[in-house]
Amino acid sequence: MAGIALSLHASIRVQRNGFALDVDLEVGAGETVAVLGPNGAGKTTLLRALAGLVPIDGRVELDGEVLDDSAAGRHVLTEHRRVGLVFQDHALFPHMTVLDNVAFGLRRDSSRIAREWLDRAGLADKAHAMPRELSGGQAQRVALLRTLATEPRLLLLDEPLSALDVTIRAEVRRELSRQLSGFQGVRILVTHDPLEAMALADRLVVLEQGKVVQTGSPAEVTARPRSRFVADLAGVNLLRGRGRGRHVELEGGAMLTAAEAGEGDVFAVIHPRAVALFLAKPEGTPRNVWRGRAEDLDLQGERVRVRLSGTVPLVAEVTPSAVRELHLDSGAEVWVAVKATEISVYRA
Amino acid sequence: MAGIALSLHASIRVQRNGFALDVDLEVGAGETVAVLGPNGAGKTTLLRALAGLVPIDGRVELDGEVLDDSAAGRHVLTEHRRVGLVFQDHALFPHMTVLDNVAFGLRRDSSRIAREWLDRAGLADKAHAMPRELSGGQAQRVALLRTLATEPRLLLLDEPLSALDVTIRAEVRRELSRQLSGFQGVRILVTHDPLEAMALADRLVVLEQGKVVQTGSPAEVTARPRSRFVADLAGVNLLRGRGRGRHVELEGGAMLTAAEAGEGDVFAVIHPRAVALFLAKPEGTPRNVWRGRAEDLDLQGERVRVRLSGTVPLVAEVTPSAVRELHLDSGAEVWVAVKATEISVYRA
Amino acid sequence: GGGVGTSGPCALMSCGGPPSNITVFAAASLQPAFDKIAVRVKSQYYLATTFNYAGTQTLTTQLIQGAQADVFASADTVHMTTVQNGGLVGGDTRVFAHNKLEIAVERGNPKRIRSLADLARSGLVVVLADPSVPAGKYAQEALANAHVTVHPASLEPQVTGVLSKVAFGEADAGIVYVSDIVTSGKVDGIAIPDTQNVIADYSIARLNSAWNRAGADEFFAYVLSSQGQAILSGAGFDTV
Amino acid sequence: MAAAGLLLFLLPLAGLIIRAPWGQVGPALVAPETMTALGLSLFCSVTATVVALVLGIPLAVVLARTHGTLRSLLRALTTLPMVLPPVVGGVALLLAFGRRGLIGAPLYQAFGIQIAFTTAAAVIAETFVAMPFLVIAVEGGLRSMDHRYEEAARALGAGSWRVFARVTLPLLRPAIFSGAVLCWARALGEFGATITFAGNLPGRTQTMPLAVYVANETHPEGAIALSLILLAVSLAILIGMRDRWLGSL
Amino acid sequence: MAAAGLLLFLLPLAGLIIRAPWGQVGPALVAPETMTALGLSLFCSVTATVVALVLGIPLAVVLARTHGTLRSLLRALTTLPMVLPPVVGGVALLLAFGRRGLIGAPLYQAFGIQIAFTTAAAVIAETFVAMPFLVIAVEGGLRSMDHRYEEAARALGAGSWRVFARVTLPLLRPAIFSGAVLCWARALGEFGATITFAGNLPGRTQTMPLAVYVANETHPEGAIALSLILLAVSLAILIGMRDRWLGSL
Ligand SMILES: Nc1ncnc2c1ncn2[C@@H]1O[C@H](COP(=O)(O)OP(=O)(O)OP(=O)(O)O)[C@@H](O)[C@H]1O
Ligand SMILES: Nc1ncnc2c1ncn2[C@@H]1O[C@H](COP(=O)(O)OP(=O)(O)OP(=O)(O)O)[C@@H](O)[C@H]1O
Ligand SMILES: [Mg+2]
Ligand SMILES: [Mg+2]
Repeated sequence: MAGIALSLHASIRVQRNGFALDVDLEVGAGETVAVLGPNGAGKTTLLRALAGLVPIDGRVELDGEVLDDSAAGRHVLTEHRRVGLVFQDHALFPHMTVLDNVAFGLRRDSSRIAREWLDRAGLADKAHAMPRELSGGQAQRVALLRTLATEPRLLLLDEPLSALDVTIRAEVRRELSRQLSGFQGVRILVTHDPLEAMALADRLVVLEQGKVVQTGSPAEVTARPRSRFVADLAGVNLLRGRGRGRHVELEGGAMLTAAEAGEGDVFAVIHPRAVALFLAKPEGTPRNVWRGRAEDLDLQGERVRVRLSGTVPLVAEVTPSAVRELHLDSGAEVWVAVKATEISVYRA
Repeated sequence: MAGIALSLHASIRVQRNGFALDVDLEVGAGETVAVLGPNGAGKTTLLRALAGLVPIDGRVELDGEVLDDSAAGRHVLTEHRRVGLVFQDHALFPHMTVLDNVAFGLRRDSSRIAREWLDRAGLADKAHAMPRELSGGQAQRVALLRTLATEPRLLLLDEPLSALDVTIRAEVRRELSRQLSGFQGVRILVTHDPLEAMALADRLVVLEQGKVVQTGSPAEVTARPRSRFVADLAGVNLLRGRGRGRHVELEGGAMLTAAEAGEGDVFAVIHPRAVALFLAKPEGTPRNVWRGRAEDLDLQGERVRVRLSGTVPLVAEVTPSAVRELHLDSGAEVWVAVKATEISVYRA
Repeated sequence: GGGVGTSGPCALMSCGGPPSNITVFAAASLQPAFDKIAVRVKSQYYLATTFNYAGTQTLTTQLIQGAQADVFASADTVHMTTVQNGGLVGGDTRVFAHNKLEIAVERGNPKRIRSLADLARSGLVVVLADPSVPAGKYAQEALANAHVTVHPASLEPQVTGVLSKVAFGEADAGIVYVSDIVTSGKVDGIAIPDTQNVIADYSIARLNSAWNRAGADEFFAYVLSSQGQAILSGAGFDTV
Repeated sequence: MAAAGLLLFLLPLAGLIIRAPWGQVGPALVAPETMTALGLSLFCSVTATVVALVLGIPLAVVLARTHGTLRSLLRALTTLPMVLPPVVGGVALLLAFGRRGLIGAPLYQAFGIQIAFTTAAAVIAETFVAMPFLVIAVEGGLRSMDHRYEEAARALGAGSWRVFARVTLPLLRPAIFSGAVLCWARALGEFGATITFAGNLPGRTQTMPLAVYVANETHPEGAIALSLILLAVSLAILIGMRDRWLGSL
Repeated sequence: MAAAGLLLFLLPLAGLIIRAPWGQVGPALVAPETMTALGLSLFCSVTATVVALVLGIPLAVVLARTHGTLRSLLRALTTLPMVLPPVVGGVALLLAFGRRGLIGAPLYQAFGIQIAFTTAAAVIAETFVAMPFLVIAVEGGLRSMDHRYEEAARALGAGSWRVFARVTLPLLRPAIFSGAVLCWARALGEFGATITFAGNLPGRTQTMPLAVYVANETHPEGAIALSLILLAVSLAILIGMRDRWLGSL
């Protein structure tokens, strides 16, 4: 497999009552793309279309071979595409043992190879179990193995790690990233886990309501979110407004002072850590000060995320000791301050 | 519902070929317990047993009512338990619309109430869709609504948020935590997401191979992990050895110096942030210095986790700038140092 | 005969050598008598007989659709004529037995039925054969001769149906052939006077398609011989 | 293969149609007896199907829920009426429901009710012969069903009856539909048990197959004409059954 | 309800057994003709079932894959042999495969092959009548199947044939099993089409139902005795079919 450069050029349109998918996607050889997006954005539909399971309008070309071309009436059947699709709900064959499931896609020596994969995954003792005797996470891993074992040239993973426990998840993620770097196929991964996307993907594609709203490296995307969804993904506050010199006029009417704002429609991003909370109105450098109300508090590891309502709804991240000092509680009234230099503004 | 204190006393044994579940569980009125554990630990089996879907040996008592008592031959049918079970794989009725699914468990005014729940969840436009027309995450949310709407006195959630997108997940988690605090039932939640467990649960129960290995508040459990799984969950390094005065003799043979170690079998916990990496052997205060090899690097947000092999296998957490300075890469040889005061030791 | 599943012209009999086997298509009601005749024919002429017993109409259909057989024995003359008109008969057709009608009643005659006129009594469950089959047609004629109108509960397309209805006590009376009552042995017969009665003619013929003409003629002759007639008489038929 | 299978059905039907005495179809069609028999056939077969649904679905559920030898035994007993030669099926019915039968006798003595020779008898005979088809088909459907949905329904507080009516039954729809089609078709074609148990009286128990049989005795062409009418009506009904009735999932 | 359903089957069978002429069963059992007819019955019904499986499953697949009017039409055509009065079924077979029939005539003229009145004819008659049961049952199973598994198989590179053999067919096992049982039982009890198309020749085409018919002409008790033997054998076979054959999922 090594040495052959594969790349994917896809231009896919799917029309369903009430939902339309319209995606152009280019993935280079050996590149892993993570597709992110809200529930119902069309991620699964996109993968199914690439696998040839959903009829499309448009064109799909994998390493020079045209898999789909609605204009030319060309459609390569799923089974001839050498794609590997791991379903969101595993879809293990209920009438076969785990071993037979993994061996299914293999041509030669299938049983020995399948056993090796199971051994490596630590699932050897489940080789002769039936899928209904597996736990949810075990089933998901078997489904992953079953597809990886076929060494597809286009790997499509639909939330492959969502049911795995933390230990296994880290292991599988490592294993997967080793696997992925091992061959030159094209990998597309759907996930809801930002860490997973960052860890595994070279590039993120954000899908919303069937359209690509943002794409780029993980760092690029999270640095400049262009939608609420991406902001949530990156864990930052995203505000939208009109730039006027060094100020941003927010949609709610409030005014934001930033280091530089430019003119016209802009986004403003504020990291929750940059949001400071006070009991009394702070005097000093912060240029942006409002009143706010702590709506709820969420302990996350060693940080507490405080959701604030008020003039500018924001999330602040503070330490547990700050929470104690400020007597913060749901419903507490606070002063909110953000330094102008902590606000990054860019064109919408 | 308010005002009635409900509590659960369960002592459950399930025997299956090759797997045995043996759990004693007490959950107080209004308490939320998160059940955590590796894949195949028996979490789903435990919930199904509590719901009465799996025959058990033992006793289950909810708010003074005996639901199961194998000694007395008592078994209350699932449908009379007023439990709410959200399945790991949603199990929406495929022949009913979303609305009918949500209305199914409601007695009076079912259609109106169901519509209200859907409205509140922002799924009103899917009310007349069939389950097969939903995306994975939408289906999971509908399954959650369907159960919450019945206001069960024992709520059993099996990975209810795993397929949700980040935005919705935060929302549903908030909504759920509001719901949960709203009524006095007993809540048991299975999850693989440490954040979810911390955010929603008052107490964690860690299950491994069918047995409870640790239980306590989130802070207690993560502060003193008693298994590899919990250590992974808390994101810390867990080592096991024999205490000798201020030293811990690790299983591999290496020696650890801690502030205090005690005698006998002990666990030692080291936070990844406390693991320092050097190119040359460091001179100075750190009492614990070994050679190590960086196996792989994982960018997580603004920190890089480095998995180290060597005398003592550890995970270190360093800043991206440190990675650059040390020229860290997979395979790089480094010196590893941990201050004695950063190692917490407790009896195994 | 040929092995199971073989087909072709030799399927119905052995080929080569002097044929010692014939196939007889016979009305099902002839079975008790013909089975006995077959035994005799076998011992006297070393001629094996294969019967295809079915309703006369079924046999007629089969013959017209090209079935091969040596002898055809019909429960009436009408179907024989049909077969003859189809050019399928390869010799004489002969009436070889008569059958009279009788009233079949339950054992011991609990309803005290003595004549056709009694069949018109109300509350009596009477079963007749359907006018489309000879027994039914003859029963209608007999009832007309006796100037009796009955309202049958059922018009059975097979005479055996009439018999079993009476035998199981489901019907109180029915009109069937004497031969049926004799072979059944489970019902009693009430004779119908000759003035009202109707006679059925059974006819027999060798067929064109016969592969064993000699054998067919032997069987034909045996049925009409005094031994054959005695057997038929024992089965309740009137001899010719 | 599929084509060969279809041919096996189509050739004989084609034979019927090509060689059909079309001249006779017209007169047969307008004959009042034909309409009577056809109406009776439809009535009896539909009634039998309804009875089979009402009695057979619960029976199938019981079958699917029992296990081991008992289940094999019950299933085998249910299948027997299909194996019984039709005439003997009728005799068996007489022995049970006839005037001298196991429950027919007390019924007759107590109330003077005679079942045989009535339209009810025809319905019973058809049900007896055709119901096994429904039961076996539905049991097959139950066996391959995913029982998680029933568990989910119970967890939502639905009692056995509600689970059955709202979840099991709808999920079983395709199997029930196939079973009902099989059962109806078998009932419509039923001949042997009906004639033995119910007799053959035009307007009361003479269904189409009986009329065909009787007609066949005198003029076979008329019988074929009648059959063609029966076929046409069945065809129309079967085609008329919309796919949405199937509720294919 | 289930009990009422079961009673409908059990009462007539009980009637048969209670009133059975047990004295006649012994002699009937040892009579060589009985064994011949029984063997022939089993041979023909099993062969017919095998033929039906081979031809019927592909047909069911085609049915399940077509849509709209064509599907309704095909399904209706497939169902017709069930509706056809048995006698006319036999006539239709004669018209198709008889020596004067649509393909029987060319066959006879070209190769001298005659189908009618052979054991093959009995098998054809039984297949013609019984195969629809298999087809409809299997089609029902296909319709309620979860097609994700087939998609998963295709995504793993399995071509249509492999998907069918390794995934569709095994998942369909319960439906195929029900269908085969229905088909076999129907074939075993087949009477009308067989006697018309294949004749009633002992050792060649006289299956048990035909032997019962002939016996019934002269001594009905003997017919019942024969039926009991047939029932006992069927019961033994049906019970002997292990649940593991069902592959209940
Ligand atoms: N078979 C179908 N018929 C009609 N609409 C459908 C069908 N399947 C999905 N949809 C709709 O298409 C849209 C996209 O669905 P898709 O499953 O691709 O979402 P997704 O991005 O995978 O979401 P999730 O993260 O929840 O899995 C959704 O609005 C969904 O309701
Ligand atoms: N029907 C069954 N028959 C036999 N064994 C089973 C069955 N269902 C589950 N098991 C086994 O029981 C054990 C516990 O399974 P369970 O589903 O409770 O795990 P779990 O903790 O929910 O795991 P996960 O996090 O992967 O969902 C596993 O080893 C599984 O293989
Ligand atoms: Mg999806
Ligand atoms: Mg689980």
